[in-house]
Amino acid sequence: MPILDFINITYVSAAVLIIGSIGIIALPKPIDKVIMFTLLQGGFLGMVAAAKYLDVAMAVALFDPISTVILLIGITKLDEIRKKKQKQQSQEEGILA
Amino acid sequence: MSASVLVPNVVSPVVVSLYLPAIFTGLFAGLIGLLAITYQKNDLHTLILTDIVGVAMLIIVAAVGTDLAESLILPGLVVELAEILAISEILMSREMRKLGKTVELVPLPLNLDMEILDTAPTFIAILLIAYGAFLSGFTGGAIAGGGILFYVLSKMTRGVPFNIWEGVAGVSGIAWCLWLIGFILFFIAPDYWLLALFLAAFGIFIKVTFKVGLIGVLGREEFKKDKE
Amino acid sequence: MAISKIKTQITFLLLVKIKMNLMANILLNVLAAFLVGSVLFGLQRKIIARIQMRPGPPIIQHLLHTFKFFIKETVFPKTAAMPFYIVITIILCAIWVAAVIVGPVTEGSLLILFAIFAIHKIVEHNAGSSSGSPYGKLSCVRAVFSAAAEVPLFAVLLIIYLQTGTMNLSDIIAYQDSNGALLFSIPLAAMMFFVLILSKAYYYSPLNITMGKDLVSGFETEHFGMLRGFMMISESIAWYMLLWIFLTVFIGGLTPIGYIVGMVVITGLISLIDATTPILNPNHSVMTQVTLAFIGIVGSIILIFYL
Amino acid sequence: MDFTTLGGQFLGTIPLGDIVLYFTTFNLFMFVSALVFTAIIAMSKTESQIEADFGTLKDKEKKVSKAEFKIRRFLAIICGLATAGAMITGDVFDYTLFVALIGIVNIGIVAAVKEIDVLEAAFQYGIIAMIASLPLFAGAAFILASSGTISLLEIINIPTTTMMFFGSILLFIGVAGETGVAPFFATKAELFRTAGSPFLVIIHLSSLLIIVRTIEILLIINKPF
Amino acid sequence: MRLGRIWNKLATPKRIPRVFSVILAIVLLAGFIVPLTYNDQQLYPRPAPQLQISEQDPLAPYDRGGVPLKEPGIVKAQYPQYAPMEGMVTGYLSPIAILVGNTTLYFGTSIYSSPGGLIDEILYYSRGFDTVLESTILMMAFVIASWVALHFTMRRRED
Amino acid sequence: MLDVYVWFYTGVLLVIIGSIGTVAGPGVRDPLVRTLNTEIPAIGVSLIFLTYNHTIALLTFIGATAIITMILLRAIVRLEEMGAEL
Repeated sequence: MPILDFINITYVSAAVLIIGSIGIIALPKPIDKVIMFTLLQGGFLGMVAAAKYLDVAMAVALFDPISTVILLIGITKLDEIRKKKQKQQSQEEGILA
Repeated sequence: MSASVLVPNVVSPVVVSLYLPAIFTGLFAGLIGLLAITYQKNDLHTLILTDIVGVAMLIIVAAVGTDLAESLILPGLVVELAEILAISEILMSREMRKLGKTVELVPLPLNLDMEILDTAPTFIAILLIAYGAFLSGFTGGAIAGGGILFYVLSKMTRGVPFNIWEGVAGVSGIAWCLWLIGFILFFIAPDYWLLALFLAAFGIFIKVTFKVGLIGVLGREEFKKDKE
Repeated sequence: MAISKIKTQITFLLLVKIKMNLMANILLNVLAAFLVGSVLFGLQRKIIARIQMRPGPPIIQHLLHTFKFFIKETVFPKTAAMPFYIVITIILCAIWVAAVIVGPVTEGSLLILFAIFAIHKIVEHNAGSSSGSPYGKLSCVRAVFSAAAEVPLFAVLLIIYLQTGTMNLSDIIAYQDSNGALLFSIPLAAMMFFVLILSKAYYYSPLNITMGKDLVSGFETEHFGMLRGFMMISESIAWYMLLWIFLTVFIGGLTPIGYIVGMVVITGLISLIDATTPILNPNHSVMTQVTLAFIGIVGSIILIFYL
Repeated sequence: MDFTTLGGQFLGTIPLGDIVLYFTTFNLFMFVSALVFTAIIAMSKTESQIEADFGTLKDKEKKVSKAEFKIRRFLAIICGLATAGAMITGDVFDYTLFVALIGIVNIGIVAAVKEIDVLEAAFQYGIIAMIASLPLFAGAAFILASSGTISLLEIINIPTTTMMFFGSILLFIGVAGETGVAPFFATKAELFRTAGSPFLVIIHLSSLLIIVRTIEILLIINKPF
Repeated sequence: MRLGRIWNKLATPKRIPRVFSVILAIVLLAGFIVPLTYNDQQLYPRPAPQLQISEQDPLAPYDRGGVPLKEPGIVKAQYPQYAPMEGMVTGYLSPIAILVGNTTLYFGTSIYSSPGGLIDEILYYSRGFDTVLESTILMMAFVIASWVALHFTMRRRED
Repeated sequence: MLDVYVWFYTGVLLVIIGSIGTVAGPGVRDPLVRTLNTEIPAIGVSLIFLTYNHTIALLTFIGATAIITMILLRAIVRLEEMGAEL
């Protein structure tokens, strides 16, 4: 079966990467984007593993959670600021009304 | 292991055949980024978009595909990183001055009860710093620095004394001097090349690590200051 | 043994003689540059005055002015950036003496002359801003602004190189001896260089925004006494050197009389333009130069490669 | 084709591994003048800028504070040294790095001021400097890819190809962006409105000298004959 | 006057980066047309991608031969005459690196980026001056950023 | 050997998709979204580095990307908090 030849680590991770990147661009919510970003990183890890550079894969694996956590912290903080601003705005409008 | 596997006479045909596609990719990405900057009115967005221009630069340099090209990528990376840092700081300072100090918002507690922030940092940071120390040089510095950054960002409480800051800056200055001594030693006394190598590698390592750690301190001021 | 000793002694003496000759040559050239430059400035003033139906000062007025400043009291503003404020005049003097050495004396590389011109611009900024006076500061900002005039300058350099294949003044003169004056083969480059000279003209130039009359004396406003005297000497040398470069590069090896005639003609032409045109808005002055440079570059490249 | 047609007498080289610094009369002159300026700047005080106040007869004095003075002097000295280095280096990539260093230090010299307009100009200048790192390094990479070397002492013997020409155009644009010459001068003129002239002058000194040197490098890379 | 107005517009700081990027974009467009020919006679060439790792070389992808502290590795530098210890840095492996290299096949990158190895030879020795500059660039950027941060952005209440 | 081409062209694809997405993707007027999108070309570049076996550069790049993301996020949060209108 020629199709089965395509199910190796390189092709699968290529597919995952492309799905992840489309997901990041297409999904509107930041949290969803972060989830798709993990997919992207997973695909990249697969690629590095296919290239047999174990130490690089290790570093990638270590940095993945760091990027994700940094993004999460940023998003939560930003979300909070935006909510607070909205509240203030609506309060001000309420006073005006 | 034959010598041609170690170092060939000419660049391999694979790299030659990939050169044009890679260059076109780089030019294309650069073009898109530049056009976007042309239409962009928001300064913050311009700053983010210059990241893409930097990516284009890295691709064009990497496409040469020799060991020399690889060692030229590292300066490019460092320059990008350094400039983004300095310019974002200037942008913030400018906006602050423009708005005056009245805009400070009422601090609200930030609830970040993520499991990963309690258990992971120490472990990941130790792993990264150990690995970075093993690697040494720029790479090691970036990796160990990433570890410190992460640890500082997620663990410690707020407040960085002025003195500590200056101390850290001093250490990295000394590291830079170590590196310079190593560099000069290579040419003045080639017999001590091993010592020079170690001075250089660890000088750079310490320098980059501490600098990256500083970013973590800067970042903590942002994200953690409401937790006091 | 003895013979070799004598030989070394002779070579040493010869070297000393060459050095002495060189020194004398330099001194003579610097002196000539200063005198001719000052008189040319006076001439410029005279011509402008005559066009404006005024009697005008005598032709040696600029020279007298220069000497007069040396017997005046030298005062330093309290707000000045101290060593800098003084050293800058010395630097100005030094670079133009260096220009004379590279130019008429040794006929060295054209690139060095342009480097000297670049440093002259720096001195303009610095003399302007180091005093703390708002006039000087404004002149400094304008000098930076008019740095766009670098573009025609470097374009001229490139075009000359494309045409002759060398940067050495002696080689350029030799090239013109065999192939005819560059003025006719690359006229647009000559035009650009002329615009550059025009932008450096001392009195009422439409392009010289750093010395516009709205800024009193531009970057020199706060320099008095000796310092001002030195600055005026260097400016005279600078004017002489600019004209010298123009004549040498575009017309070729002239006799001293030829140089004097050429300089008087160019000065006359520039005075005519100065007297009849208003000073431009800084921004427009700069962009005029850039636009002219653009035309000059494109035109010259077409002329060189397609004709 | 050799260095003597461009810069006069060839005076010697300083080899540091693959990077070879070389001196001609021209390079030496520029090197020395950059160093002289740096030395003077290191010694100078700043001026205090006097402006008239609106509405009263009083003057307004703008001074540079002590902390600001220190950092700006430090950066100005670094900038001067970098300029001096760029004058004598014989390696294209090394040269681009010098230019990048000058770019970032220039931003730093004005980043320490308090005027919003000047900060705005510094920011825009910074953005240009960042964009310019693309043509700068890419130009060097193109020259490397087509000629196989980035040492000027070797390139001078290699016939010019179209790709090298393209690379050198990119290099020129990069230098123009990093140092802020015409027609991108407007940001730089704004920078000069603040007090502290000795440090500001190094910004422009570096860019002018760099441009003169770039002309030399472009002529070394592109041999029209 | 039209031209005057255009000139005025060009001189606004905010517009300059945009003008610059337009010009650069036009030049980059020319890059698609220019004939780009890659010269395969390069300095420091490297084997074909993945060649060393598929030959089960424990030091892949940076193995350039040489015996630690005894025999230099193979390096094709620009000026071998200016680098008396050429190849020694490439051939050097730290004791830990030798240990790691004997245990596993897939740690070549780590081994060769600990002191020694080809990239270190280029970065610290044959092109060491570049590294001086780039670390200076990094240092200057941090000096600027931390100075601005310390004096302006962080101490908001003072000043 | 085919693997090399797969890595390379996936990288190229990611760079192109990513840069277009960053420039004109949905919702990029939000700086946060734009910063997240720049991660895609970063991964693309990493793949290109992998193709050429620039592994040390790759390691450094991975570290640097995380740091750049952090710097950009910091700027975004801070500016948003100030309510700056750029």
